[in-house]
Amino acid sequence: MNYPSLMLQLAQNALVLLIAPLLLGWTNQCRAWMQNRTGAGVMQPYRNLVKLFHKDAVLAHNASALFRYTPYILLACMWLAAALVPVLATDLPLSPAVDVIALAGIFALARVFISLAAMDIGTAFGTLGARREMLVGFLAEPALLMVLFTASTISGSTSLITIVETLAHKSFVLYPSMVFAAVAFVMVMLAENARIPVDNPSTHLELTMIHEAMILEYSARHLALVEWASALKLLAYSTIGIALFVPWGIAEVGNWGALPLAVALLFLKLALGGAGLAFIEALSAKMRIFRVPEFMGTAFLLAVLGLLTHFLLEAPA
Amino acid sequence: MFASFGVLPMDVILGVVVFWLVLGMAGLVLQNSRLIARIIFPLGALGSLALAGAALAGLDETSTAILPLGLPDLPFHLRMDALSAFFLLLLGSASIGISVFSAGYFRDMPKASLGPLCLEYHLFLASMALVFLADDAYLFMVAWESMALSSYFLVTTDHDQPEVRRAGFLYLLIAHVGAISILMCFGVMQGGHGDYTFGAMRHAHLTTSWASAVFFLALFGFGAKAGILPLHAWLPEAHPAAPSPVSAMMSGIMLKTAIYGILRITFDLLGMQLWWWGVAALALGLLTALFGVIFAAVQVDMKRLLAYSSIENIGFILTGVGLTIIFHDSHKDALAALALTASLYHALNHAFMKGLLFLGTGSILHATGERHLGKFGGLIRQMPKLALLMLVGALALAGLPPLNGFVSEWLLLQAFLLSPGLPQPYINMLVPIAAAALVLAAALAGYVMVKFYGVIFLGQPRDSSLAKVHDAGLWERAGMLCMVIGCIALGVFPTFVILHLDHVTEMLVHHSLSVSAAKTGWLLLTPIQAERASYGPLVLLLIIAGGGLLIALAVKKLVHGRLRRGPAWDCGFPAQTARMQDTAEGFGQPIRQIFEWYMGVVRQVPTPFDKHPHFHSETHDLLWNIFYAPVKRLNDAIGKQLGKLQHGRIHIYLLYSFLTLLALLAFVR
Amino acid sequence: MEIFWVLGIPLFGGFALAVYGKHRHAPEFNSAVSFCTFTAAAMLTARVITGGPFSAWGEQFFVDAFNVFLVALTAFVGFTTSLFSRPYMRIEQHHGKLSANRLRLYYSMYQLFSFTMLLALLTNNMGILWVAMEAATLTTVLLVSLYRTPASLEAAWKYFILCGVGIAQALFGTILLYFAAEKVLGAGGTALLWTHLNAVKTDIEPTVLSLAFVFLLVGYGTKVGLAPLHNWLPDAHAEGPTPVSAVLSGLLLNVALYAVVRSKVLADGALGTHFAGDLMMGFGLLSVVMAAFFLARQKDVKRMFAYSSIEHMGLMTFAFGMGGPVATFAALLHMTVHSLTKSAIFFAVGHAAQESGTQLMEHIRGLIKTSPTVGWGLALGTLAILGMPPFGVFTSEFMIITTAMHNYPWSMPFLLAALGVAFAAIFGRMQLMVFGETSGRRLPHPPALLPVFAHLALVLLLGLWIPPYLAAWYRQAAALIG
Amino acid sequence: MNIPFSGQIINMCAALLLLIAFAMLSQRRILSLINLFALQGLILAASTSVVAYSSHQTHLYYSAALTLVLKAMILPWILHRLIRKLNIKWDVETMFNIPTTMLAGLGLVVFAFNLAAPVSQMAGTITRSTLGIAMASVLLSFLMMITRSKAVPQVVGFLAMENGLFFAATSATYGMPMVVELGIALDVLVAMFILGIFFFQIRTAFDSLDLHHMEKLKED
Repeated sequence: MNYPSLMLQLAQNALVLLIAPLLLGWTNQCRAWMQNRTGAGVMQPYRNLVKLFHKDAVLAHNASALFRYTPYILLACMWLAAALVPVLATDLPLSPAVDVIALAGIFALARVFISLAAMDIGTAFGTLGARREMLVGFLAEPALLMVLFTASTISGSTSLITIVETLAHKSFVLYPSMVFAAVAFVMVMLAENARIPVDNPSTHLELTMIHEAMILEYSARHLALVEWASALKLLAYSTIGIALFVPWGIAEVGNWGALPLAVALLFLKLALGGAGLAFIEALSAKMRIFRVPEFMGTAFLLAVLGLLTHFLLEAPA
Repeated sequence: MFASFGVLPMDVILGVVVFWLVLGMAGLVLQNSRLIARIIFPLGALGSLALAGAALAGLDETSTAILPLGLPDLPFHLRMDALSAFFLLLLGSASIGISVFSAGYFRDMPKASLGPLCLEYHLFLASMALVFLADDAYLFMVAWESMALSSYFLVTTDHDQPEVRRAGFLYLLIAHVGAISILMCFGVMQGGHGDYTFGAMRHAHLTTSWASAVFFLALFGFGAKAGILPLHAWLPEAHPAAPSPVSAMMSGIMLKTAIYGILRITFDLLGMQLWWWGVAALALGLLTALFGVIFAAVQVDMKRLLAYSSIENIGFILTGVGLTIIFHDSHKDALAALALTASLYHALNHAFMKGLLFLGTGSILHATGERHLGKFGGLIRQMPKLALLMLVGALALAGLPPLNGFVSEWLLLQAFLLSPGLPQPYINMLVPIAAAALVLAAALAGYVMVKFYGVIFLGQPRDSSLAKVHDAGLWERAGMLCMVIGCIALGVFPTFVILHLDHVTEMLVHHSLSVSAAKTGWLLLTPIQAERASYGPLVLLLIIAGGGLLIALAVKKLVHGRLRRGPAWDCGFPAQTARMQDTAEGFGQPIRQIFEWYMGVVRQVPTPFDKHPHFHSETHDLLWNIFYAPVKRLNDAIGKQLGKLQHGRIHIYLLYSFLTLLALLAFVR
Repeated sequence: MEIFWVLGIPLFGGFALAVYGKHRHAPEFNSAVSFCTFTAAAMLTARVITGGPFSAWGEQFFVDAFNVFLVALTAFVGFTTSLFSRPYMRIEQHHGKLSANRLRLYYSMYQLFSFTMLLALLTNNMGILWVAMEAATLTTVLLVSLYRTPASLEAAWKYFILCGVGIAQALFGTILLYFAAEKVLGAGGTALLWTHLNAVKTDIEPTVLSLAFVFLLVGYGTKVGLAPLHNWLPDAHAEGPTPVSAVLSGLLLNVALYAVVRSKVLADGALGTHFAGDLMMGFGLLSVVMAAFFLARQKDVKRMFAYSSIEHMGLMTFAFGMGGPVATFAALLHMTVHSLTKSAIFFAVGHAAQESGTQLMEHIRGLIKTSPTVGWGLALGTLAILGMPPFGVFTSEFMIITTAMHNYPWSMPFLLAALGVAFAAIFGRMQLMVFGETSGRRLPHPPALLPVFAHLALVLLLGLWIPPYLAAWYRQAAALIG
Repeated sequence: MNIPFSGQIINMCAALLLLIAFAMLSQRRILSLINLFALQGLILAASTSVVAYSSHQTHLYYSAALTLVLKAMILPWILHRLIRKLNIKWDVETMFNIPTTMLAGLGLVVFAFNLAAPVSQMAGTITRSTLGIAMASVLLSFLMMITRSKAVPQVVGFLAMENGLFFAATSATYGMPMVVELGIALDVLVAMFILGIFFFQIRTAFDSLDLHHMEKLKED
């Protein structure tokens, strides 16, 4: 790895950390508009973080070390995930350390930790949230992996860089399998980021909450870190989606000239993606918790179908 | 390393075997149980250490020996090649921790039962070592059955509980049926020369039909030991029944002897493999994995849960073996090597992860005397050290990076992903589905582990007696620490491990990953090529740790550190009792709801008018009714019919003899 | 000369004990006589090892590799059983089950019984063989009915009638044999001498000999306990005193099988076909299967192990029927280990039954608690008899199964199903008896466990290492039997 | 066909033996059963001595004498004493009715003759054709033991079977070697004594000699 690519890596690290709340705010704002509300503004997530960081932290009496350290681990995982997805340029020196499977693994790690932390206090809501989160997760993770596998069988590799390079810079081919994959990916993304129709981030009704139920006991800086982590998660998913389905415009190795364009394109794509997400949320209604497995199962099957279609239609003769 | 002293690894290993036997005998004669615990078991651990070292040294060489024992024309043949060396390494390295743990675990056991237990324990170790060393059918069977026998006696240590006796019975019965099938398998393989040395079997050329018979007999026979569907019935019974170190040894090491047997017969003794064997093994493995993990999710007994999870992991390993067979038959040796590496690696990992967790349950049992998950909760506060050690095991078993469980799953998935281009189109279709099933099982493992760890260690204590439990003792913690170190090391330095596994793959499928693994340095694991797939667990660990620290420091610097303690908020609900948390059943309930069709669920639901409403539900194994019950019924029916023949009337007995005589005379005539 | 001692000592002992059997040291005397017999047998063995086979007294007696190891085995087990019966019978007397008179009868009959068995083994004359077998039946009838309870009388009666009739068939077979042989050897003494018959067996008229073999097989087969002629066996084993069950299972069945095999050799020679072998395989397989399924239904512990004896005799018969060096070797080895193991089991079972005061298995519990040695003896013995390595029974079963697998694959399903069923049945019962909460009481006299563990140690040894000269015997005998 | 006079006598005896076997099979009264047994022994002795005379086998004289003493005198005498002591003079109950048994017996005879035909072809003795009859009488006494439901008749059947065997020995071959015959005779005698003891024990245990009482030991 050489000096500029290292710089690039650091730059992306900083960038994702900073713009994550922005994406969240933008998505919420779009949703507000579509629901004919004024909305709190794009910058609201930052304000929330600042507010939370200034509050006094309150811990339950029986909170254990696991509960206190989880937010840091969570944020670190999400940061790593978001930072290693090539969205600006494809020579991220650290990216080889984590391929798509490892990426899914990192998401799983974060999920397990937050669920454990949720169970730590031993409140009714905490365990409820943890159970539901794991329920969603154990169906979402395979679905995500199947989506990624479709891409990696196309590109014959599980490393994100190679995938992006194959999809973006090799001769342009239409992959029908990617259609299935895309649909499945969106469903997984909705579920994993606690969006409607699977979860509703802006409610604290016990019937509906999943993600919120888990973090009920967190306050102040810990809560801030958790929130930031989920924002990063949203960003990471969006960037993965970009890298898989609309990779065009990502700078190739050594081609530094393309970088500004790449940045511009990234913001455009994110904006569109956020808007699309908000659109879907605005259209659909929250579903009962036991519809969720069916929803996720559909996503899983779609992804597998995508993979099969690849073997049927696009298998290298 | 041994050669410099003029000692062959084989000699060291034989020495260790003898040493173990001597230790066992010493345990039988020693009078003081504290002495046995404090001296014999640590010595046994030293033996394991020596064994592991010798096996490591012996990985790259093949040595044979012949003992003047056994049948007159079939003395005991011993052979240590890469395969046996690898499994001996597994045995040695995993049993160190277990023996150290036992030193603490068995300390306050009455002499009357500890003496025999010590003998059986070391006999168990020795016979497993001999299973790996055996190079003729007779010694193999002797070692194999001695292993079953000693473990049976270990399982029935607290035999005054009926369910323990039942477990032991089921265990030894299934093991024996399996052994008979293995015996038949050897009977076929010697191909009519009456020579039962493995050397002869390697050169016997069987027709494809006989070879297939051998493979499936072996799959059945060893499957009975490994707990492959539908021969898994003994596993969830025997593991909870046994003392925890024994469960650790059985689940961590003994199940792998079955894998060893399958590999030995399929790749070493049989000169051939057919792709459809692989398909069969693959399908069986996946079914086993899914079955195991689904049932693990609904268990309420912590050791049963782990036992089912062992079934799942065996399923993983078998899947890898099946994939290896498919690839090897279609001459994709690089992929075969990859799949084989994955399954061997997983075998090694599972020995450490599952060993660790079973040992942990031992400590919990010691502290609380309870196995039912519904009685635990919040143990992390009373047993923080244990909780930390167990957290590593749980995360590893959940298959999370950067721990070891993830590495082998990663390798296996790589093998799946790189499979396209197999000659048989149907397998090409099958592979993605198989991969999907595998991933599903892996993801469910995470669910199971969260349930396991969360219900035991987190939350509020569900039982008042938990308030005054003590943390695990020093010896126990030391034993578990060995396992933890293993989990982390295996997870973070995969390249080194694979470099050693290469000897085995080289021997079995005549190809190894070393070339590709070594190229990009030990930091990155690249089984095929750097651009196809790469994984750097150490980097991952450093980034996560570094990122976490960075954030922590930043928060410390930029933000005030004010912290208050208060009651849990919980949406402002006033009363918080421990009974408001999920029970073990509750946590497994979604899984039970989703997969209800595949398990026999017996529910007892209260009606609205019940004075004391009581909900109870338990999950049964449908396969029992499908496979086992009919056999028993048939057996009883035949016995009943035959019993009628013998009703005590001497005239009828005379008539039998008379008719027999007449029949024979007529026959001669 | 050794032959004289081997036969004379027990005969003398029998009569002496008939007179002095009430003396308080009669048990010790009994053991002493058995010990002398054993030493004489050992000397005989030594002579055969050094000098090879020989015959004595106008060829009336003959010792070769086949019968010498059976003689040694019989003498040894006879000795250990006498050791066992010393405390056992004391306890029975203490429990008031036997009077001094009965004990006198027991001791003298015990010696005469071992005399008849040794005679049957050592004689060269098929007629004397028959006489000895009949005499063995008569002596054991008295032993089986020793308790004089209705059950024991019934058992003895059935034993007597069935075996008597069976043996009568064997006599007819012997007559036919003689009838066929005198054409070749001429009338008079030599026409029944096995060595001579063996020498000229190829010239003997086949049709007659096939008839003769059928009668001999049915006759002696009844005594071996081959299904469906086996019905006397479980009753006799269950109702007689335990030492008698031990020697019945351990020795008498062996001797009967020995007679069958001797006749098979002649039949094979005369017919030149595998006819005799096929018959024996059929009977053997049938016995194994039937016994296995009966095992699961037993309530009485001795009865169960009696069925297990039927199963194992069936296995040996099957192996002898298969023929060939390996199978015959295995069968001979199986004879040895089975009689050692089974008698050891009966020793343990005897004490177990005395401790819990019943032979019903559901009332025998937790032996390991009351007296660990008895418990472990029973557990290990049972596992050994079930063919668990590293015990010797597995060695022979290994050879038998693998040979059958390769020569007669069709027999595999039956054999394996039977073995599995037998394992499940016996093992399940054993577990309940040995483990769990105890129900037993201490014994008035210390139990005799030296025999149990001596036998088990030997069986273990044979599982791991067969002494070369023993292997050499087995090989010679296998060559002899073919 | 012209066979020597002695041969004719022997065939005559054989026919008589067969007749007696049938008579025993059909006999209901126990006393006459024992008398028939004694008669059987007598004829056996006679035929043996004729064989001895015709074939100049001196040792056959001894066995003839032995037979006469043992089977025609001692055993019947013991049996008589037994039934007097046990005072059992009742009629013999049979398991199946007599005609059926007779028919079965007839079948047996045919079977035995067929079986013995090829064998007796090669017999060098003048008494060749009698082997079939001997075999038939053995089988018939076997049948009798099966059909009788009391202890004593069963024993008589057992002894009759012994007689049949003996006849086979003398007729097919000129008798077994002497030592064997002595042994056999000894066994039979001892067996008889033991049976005698048994009758009393059974009688005391079950206060009857009916075998129906002895069906306790079975698989239930």
